[in-house]
Amino acid sequence: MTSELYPQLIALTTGLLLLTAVLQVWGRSLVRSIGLLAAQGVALAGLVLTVGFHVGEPGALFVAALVLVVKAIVLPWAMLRSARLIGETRERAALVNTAVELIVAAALTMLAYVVTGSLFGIGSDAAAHAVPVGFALVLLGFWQLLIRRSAVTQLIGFLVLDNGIATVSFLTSGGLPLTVELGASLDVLLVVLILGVLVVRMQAVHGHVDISELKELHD
Amino acid sequence: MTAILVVLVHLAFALAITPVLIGVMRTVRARLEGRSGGGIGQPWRDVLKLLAKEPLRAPGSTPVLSAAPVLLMASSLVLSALVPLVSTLALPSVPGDLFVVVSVLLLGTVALALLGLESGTAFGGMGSSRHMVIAALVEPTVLLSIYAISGPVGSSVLSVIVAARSADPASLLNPVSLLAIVALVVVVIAETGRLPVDNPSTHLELTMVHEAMILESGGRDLGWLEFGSWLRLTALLGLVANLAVPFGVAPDASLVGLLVGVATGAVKLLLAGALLAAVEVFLAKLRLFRVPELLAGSFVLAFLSVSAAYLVF
Amino acid sequence: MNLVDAGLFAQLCLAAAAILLAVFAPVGHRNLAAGIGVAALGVVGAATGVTALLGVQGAGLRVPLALPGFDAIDPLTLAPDRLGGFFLAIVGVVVAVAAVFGIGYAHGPVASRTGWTAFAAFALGMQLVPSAGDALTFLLAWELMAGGSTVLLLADHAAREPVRRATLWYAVMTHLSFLLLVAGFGVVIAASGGTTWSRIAATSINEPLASGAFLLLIAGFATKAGLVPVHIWLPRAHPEAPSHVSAAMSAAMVKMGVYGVLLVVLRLLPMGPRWWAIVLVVVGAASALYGILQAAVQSDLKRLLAYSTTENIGLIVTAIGVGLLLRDSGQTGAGDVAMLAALLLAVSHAAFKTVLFLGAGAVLHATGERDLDLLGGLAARMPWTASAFGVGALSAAALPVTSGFVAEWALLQALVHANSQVDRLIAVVLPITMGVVALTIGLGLLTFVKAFGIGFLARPRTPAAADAHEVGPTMRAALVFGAVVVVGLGLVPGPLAEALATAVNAGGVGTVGATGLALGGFGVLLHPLALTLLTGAVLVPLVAVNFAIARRAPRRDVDLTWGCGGERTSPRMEYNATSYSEPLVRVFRGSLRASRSVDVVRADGAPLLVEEMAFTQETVDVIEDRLYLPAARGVRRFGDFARKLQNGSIHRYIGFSFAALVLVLLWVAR
Amino acid sequence: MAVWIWLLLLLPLFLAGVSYGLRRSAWTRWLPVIAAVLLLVGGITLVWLVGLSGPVATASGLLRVDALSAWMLVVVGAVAVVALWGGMDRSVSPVPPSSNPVQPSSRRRPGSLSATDGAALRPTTDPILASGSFAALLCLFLAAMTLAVVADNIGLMWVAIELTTITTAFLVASQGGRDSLEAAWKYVVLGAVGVAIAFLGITLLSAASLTSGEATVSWVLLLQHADALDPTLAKAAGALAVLGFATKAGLAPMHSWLPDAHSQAPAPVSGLMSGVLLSVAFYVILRIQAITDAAVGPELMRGLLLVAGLLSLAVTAGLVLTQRDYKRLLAYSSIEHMGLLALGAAAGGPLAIAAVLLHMLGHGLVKSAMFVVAGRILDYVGSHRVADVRNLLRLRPDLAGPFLLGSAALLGFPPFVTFFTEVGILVAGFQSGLLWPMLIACALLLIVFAGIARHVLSMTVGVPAGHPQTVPVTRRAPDTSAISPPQRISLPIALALTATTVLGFAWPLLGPLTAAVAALGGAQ
Repeated sequence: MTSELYPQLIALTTGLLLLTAVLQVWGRSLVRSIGLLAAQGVALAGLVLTVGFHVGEPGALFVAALVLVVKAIVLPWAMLRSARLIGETRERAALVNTAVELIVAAALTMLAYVVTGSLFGIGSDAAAHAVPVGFALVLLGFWQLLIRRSAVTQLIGFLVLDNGIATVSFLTSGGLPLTVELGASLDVLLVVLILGVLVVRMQAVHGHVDISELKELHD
Repeated sequence: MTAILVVLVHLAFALAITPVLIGVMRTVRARLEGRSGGGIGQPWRDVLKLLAKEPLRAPGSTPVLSAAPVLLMASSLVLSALVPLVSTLALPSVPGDLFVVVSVLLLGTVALALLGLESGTAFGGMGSSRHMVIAALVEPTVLLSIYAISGPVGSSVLSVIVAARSADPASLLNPVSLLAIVALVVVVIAETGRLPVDNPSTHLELTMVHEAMILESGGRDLGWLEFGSWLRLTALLGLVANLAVPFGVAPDASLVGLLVGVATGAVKLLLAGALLAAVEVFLAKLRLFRVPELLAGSFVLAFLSVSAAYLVF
Repeated sequence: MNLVDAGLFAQLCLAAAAILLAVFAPVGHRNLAAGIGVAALGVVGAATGVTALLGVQGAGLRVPLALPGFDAIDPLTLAPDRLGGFFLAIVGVVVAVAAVFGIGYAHGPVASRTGWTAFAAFALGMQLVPSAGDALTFLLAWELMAGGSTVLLLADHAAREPVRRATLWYAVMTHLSFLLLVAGFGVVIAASGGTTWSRIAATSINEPLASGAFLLLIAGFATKAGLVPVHIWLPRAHPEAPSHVSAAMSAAMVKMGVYGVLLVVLRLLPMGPRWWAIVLVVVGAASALYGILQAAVQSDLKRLLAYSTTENIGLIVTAIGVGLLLRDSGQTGAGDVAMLAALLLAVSHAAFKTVLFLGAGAVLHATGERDLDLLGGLAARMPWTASAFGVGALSAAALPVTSGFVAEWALLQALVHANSQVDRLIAVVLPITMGVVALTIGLGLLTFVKAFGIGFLARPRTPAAADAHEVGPTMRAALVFGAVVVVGLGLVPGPLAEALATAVNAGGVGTVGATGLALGGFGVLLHPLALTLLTGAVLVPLVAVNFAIARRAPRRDVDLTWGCGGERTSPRMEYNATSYSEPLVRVFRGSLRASRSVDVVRADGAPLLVEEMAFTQETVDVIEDRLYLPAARGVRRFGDFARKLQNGSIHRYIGFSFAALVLVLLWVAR
Repeated sequence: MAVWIWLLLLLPLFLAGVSYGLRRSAWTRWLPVIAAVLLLVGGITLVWLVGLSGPVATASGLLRVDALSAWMLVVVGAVAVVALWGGMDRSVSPVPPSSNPVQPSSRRRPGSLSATDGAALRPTTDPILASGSFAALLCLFLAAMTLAVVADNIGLMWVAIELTTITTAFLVASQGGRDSLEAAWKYVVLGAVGVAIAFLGITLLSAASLTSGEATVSWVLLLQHADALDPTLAKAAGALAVLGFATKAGLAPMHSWLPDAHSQAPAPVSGLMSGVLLSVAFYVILRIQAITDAAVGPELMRGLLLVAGLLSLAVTAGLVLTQRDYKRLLAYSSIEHMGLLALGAAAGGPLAIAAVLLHMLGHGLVKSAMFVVAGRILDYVGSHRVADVRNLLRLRPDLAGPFLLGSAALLGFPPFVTFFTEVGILVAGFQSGLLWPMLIACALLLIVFAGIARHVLSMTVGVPAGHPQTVPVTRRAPDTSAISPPQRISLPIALALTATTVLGFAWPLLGPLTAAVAALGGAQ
């Protein structure tokens, strides 16, 4: 792995990750944000490959393949299937208008840079430079959870959050020990599975999947 | 042994002088109002007549009806035994301390109030209620004024206070004792039901306090009640007179001293009674709800006399 | 394992025995069995208390706990000192008398299994509070007492609506006192590093902490003792509790508050600054005056007695405050007498308040009524109860030859003989205190003349009062024993005062003539026996004369009292409690907000003719009205506002988490 | 010795498999109780073993049971026994609608609290959850909690906590009604988000351990090299991890899912979740606090836990006053007790930690018993609303008795163990210098006491409606016509309540407790 190619690849993958997250915040249509989610999966797999080769980790290839399969293929497919099943294609009127969404997204990214700046200091190698993107992804995922009204888009927000955490873990510790990484992705898979089942039942019982309507349980 | 003699002298003196005092007060009042009055001996004759008559009892009345008059009479007698009317030699075991004297006085008041309630008529209850309210409001003034006088003396026993004051006459005229004496005079008026707090000779339902309580009693009960109330007046008036003018009070139980004490005591008492009666002629009875202002005023006097003792002197 | 430790261990066993008896005794004999069990607990408690008061110090009974203690020893230690012994004795006697009364009186829910178990736990809690040797045991006994009394208070919840609300107020105020104590002890333990009294007393705590701890602890004990700003549970809870329970609560439980104040002031934080004493005097005097004012205008007998408890506790705390003030300004003679007066007031209040509450219980048992306006003429029908209640009333009004008289006498001697020329503050404070105490005694006189006169004399105002009957033997025994104790304490103050003086290390107190009390410092003495002899000497000839006259003119029975010549008026025309205190309400308009309502029913067709007219007067507890009701409304508004917080929208919940995440990130990255 | 750990992990899995396999037969509902009893017995033996010969490690260091873990096993086992055995007779198999004299006011007032409408009134068998699969999920839930407690690797703990979220999601949704679905959705989303933050924290922790040699998340290793960790990273990691696990522990401001989930779940599930799942999450927070205290000193954790504790008390104080649903009331009381645990952890010191551990056991037992009783009251009255439950003490003394005793335990009355632990925590707080926070805590505790007492009293005591207002007490014999036949207090609830009264005085517990506190301090 030549020395100057590594930082460029890191920059490319993390830049792609950040771009897809911002586009998701911007976009309204459900199908498009699922596509962006798949792109994010691919970028994450690329990141794992570059970091793995840079460190010379033998299992990097296997982990990259696992990430690619789970995050780029299985999850988006499951999301698309359940979206089509309940006929949910168009995101509902958002709680906040688009301009505010984007301004806040920018602010959150700035916050991520400030925080990681003080945490990691001005890291020498390229990986340390890219960590703020991970944090930004986490915050943007959270922000999507906050502003989206449909259950499926909330799922997407949760997955973006999870991708952010995976980015941070890959960048900081050169790949987690395999068992914990396996456990984490398994859990994410199960959570999405359950939410998928719940979305289908919600459609059956409530007749809609608009989360902001779910207000009966209050004090 | 001599102390018991002194107590007997006090009792005899009080029993003898009381009807005369009331007679003098009534005659002075009558003369000032242009009437001839019933003469000095009239109260004595009234009491003897009443004691001979038979009292009545309604069904369902408790022994309080017959016990209260005797209790009032007993408390007044004990009161006059403890107060240094003639001599300042006190009983060693019952020194006539400030609070004991006030409590014995209050025992008589309570007996009277319960008698008022026992009669079961509206007047008895009204009189008893008013009497207790006045007694409650008077209490602070009594204790505070005697506290002011006992300050310099250092002991709260009345006979010791009178002895100390007679020993150093200079202390009589300073503002502390003057304020306290005035407060005490108001207390005596309120406690024994004289004008302006209560009119002893009225039977007008809305104004009477003392009379309302003894409305239902008759015969010897009424006799004891009247005599008891008069005795209280003698004791309290004698106490104030001796505190104001402590001369002539026998320091010990010698025969000569006692004789002088009795004489001066009688003169002082009758003069004070006449003065009180004379002043009463010019006073009208206060409405019941103005009486607390009078008592509050006397309380402030007593309070000033206490703090004046520190701030000024 | 000396006498005191044996006594403490015996109390624990007896409590367990009482609970077992309560649970397993057959229904018919449960009252008797459990009553005797609790009475035995009380008697043993009193015995232990007296031995501790006389100076026997035990090694301390230890009870191990699951939580690691502070300094090596197990957290739970029971080791009463002299002061603790005195209060243990009071509680023991009161519990015993109340239990004996309860045997005949308890019926319905309070005589159930839970009722008697709660009474046993309540008694044990009260007896462990003064014997606790460290903070954790004290708090445990404190809450056991609170829990037991709350359950007992709930006894009649199905019969009367106000019981539930009263219990809620009582539980909340008791918990307020508990939390204040935990905070206060927490501060003190933090400063001294140990939980036992001896360890805390040994370390001198620096100023800001000591004052903070003092205020917290005094606030906590004031809440339990029912001092003015925090007294409102007392007039609500005591009337609703069964009478033998309210007797125990009023006579013994509020004394735990007084014991706490003394514990803080004399043992834990001894050399406090002067303003501590001023705080005690002000709170005490305010409670005394406010309590007796409210008592004077009550027409419900048990509420009247409850407010009079606030008054008496106010007097006790005033005495403690004056004692501290005088000791602080160097006049130890007067200061010691004031402290002694506080203890005398405590024991005398315990005696006469028990008799009064049990008397009220007997009246309630016989007539089913508590309201004085509906009673009357009970003296003829219930002679035993009337005479016991009369003796209690005499003592409450501080009239001669009763325990109340001796206690008030001691307090006034301390006030009179304090040299007010020392400095400006004392010159102003002492006379005012004297005035307030005297006014309180005067109003107390009026209150108890009203209570006895309206309740027991004249003619019965309702049929319920008319067919009242005397109460059972055990209840009469308890009443008479109480009255005898009241008169006994009044007649023999000397030895009692001498024993008490050692508890508050007061000098210059002696006995004169085997029974009288002599205050050496001032050369003043009170010899009640001699006073009785003197009165007897005067009374005997008087009665003889009266008897002689009576033989010649015997009393004649008529069926009509004179009553200004009208025919026999109906009993409802008599003065009742409301009208008796009506002049007082007019005089103290400021602090006795009286709301009067006169509703007139006019004859239909002739508006000028009045068919029926009703006058009702309701005096409102100003503090409760101005302070507590707005506070309750404020708390409810806070509840409603908080409920809007949890409005069900998931976005709001995620917003909370998001905000927390951002804040933590900023905080960590600063 | 290590065999015990594997036994405790694998047996519940085996039982889960069996009950799922035979999910149609009704007797499978006894299997979770067996799993719970086994867990309790295993816990006690492990406490005894660890007491004898120190911590037991296995699976190449991934699993390690020291005194603290053993104590937590006992807590999980005990609470599970009470919750499952107590909730046994009604929760799973549908109960024939019993006749209840008190008519539930279940008419739907618009905008009012959703008195569950007709459909969800009776726990109908939900198609996806036959009794067998319900039992299987319970066994999996127990296994997940055991894994969380025995794990030494923090990542593994995280996975176990995530598994508990997954297993309970279906249990919460098992009622099948609209409300339980909404509760389940909120529970899973908020839970997953919270735990994701925790995972971020764990990754930073492993990054921080880079400077001390190789990157590890094993608790023992982290504790040994604590001083070699990179301080800023360790601080950030600790804060994020505790923030994440605070969601699962129900600490404010991440508590909002708790009232919905615990009030909608069936009785044994909410008993388990409220009683012990919150404590297990708090156990993980204690573990992380041990590391950050060693690495960067106690100020960080003290500040965080103090804020979380006081906020929890404040939220409970606010929401308990005018609460209208008694199951939500119990849920908020859990938040309050978790707030107390946070204050105890913030105070630190041997007494505080021992009080926190004992409080977990005491509170767990009482809370699970209370939820079981609340489930029975829901059965009897048919509505969640406090207003619909009137003078329970007269009508159903067998329900009202434990309900009152349980509330007394929750409010901290002696002789229950919660009294000792609450006083222990407050006093330890004062001793560690947290003066003002503890005063605020006392004030909030008072408001919470007032709120809970008000509702509990309004439900159990009071004059029956349509009864003469004030009746002279002497004249009337209590009419027992309305009281239904006196039923027995069920055994598990009675056991739980007697256990909490005895715990305070159980001096044999002193040994394991002090060992657990020492274990937290890193002693072997």
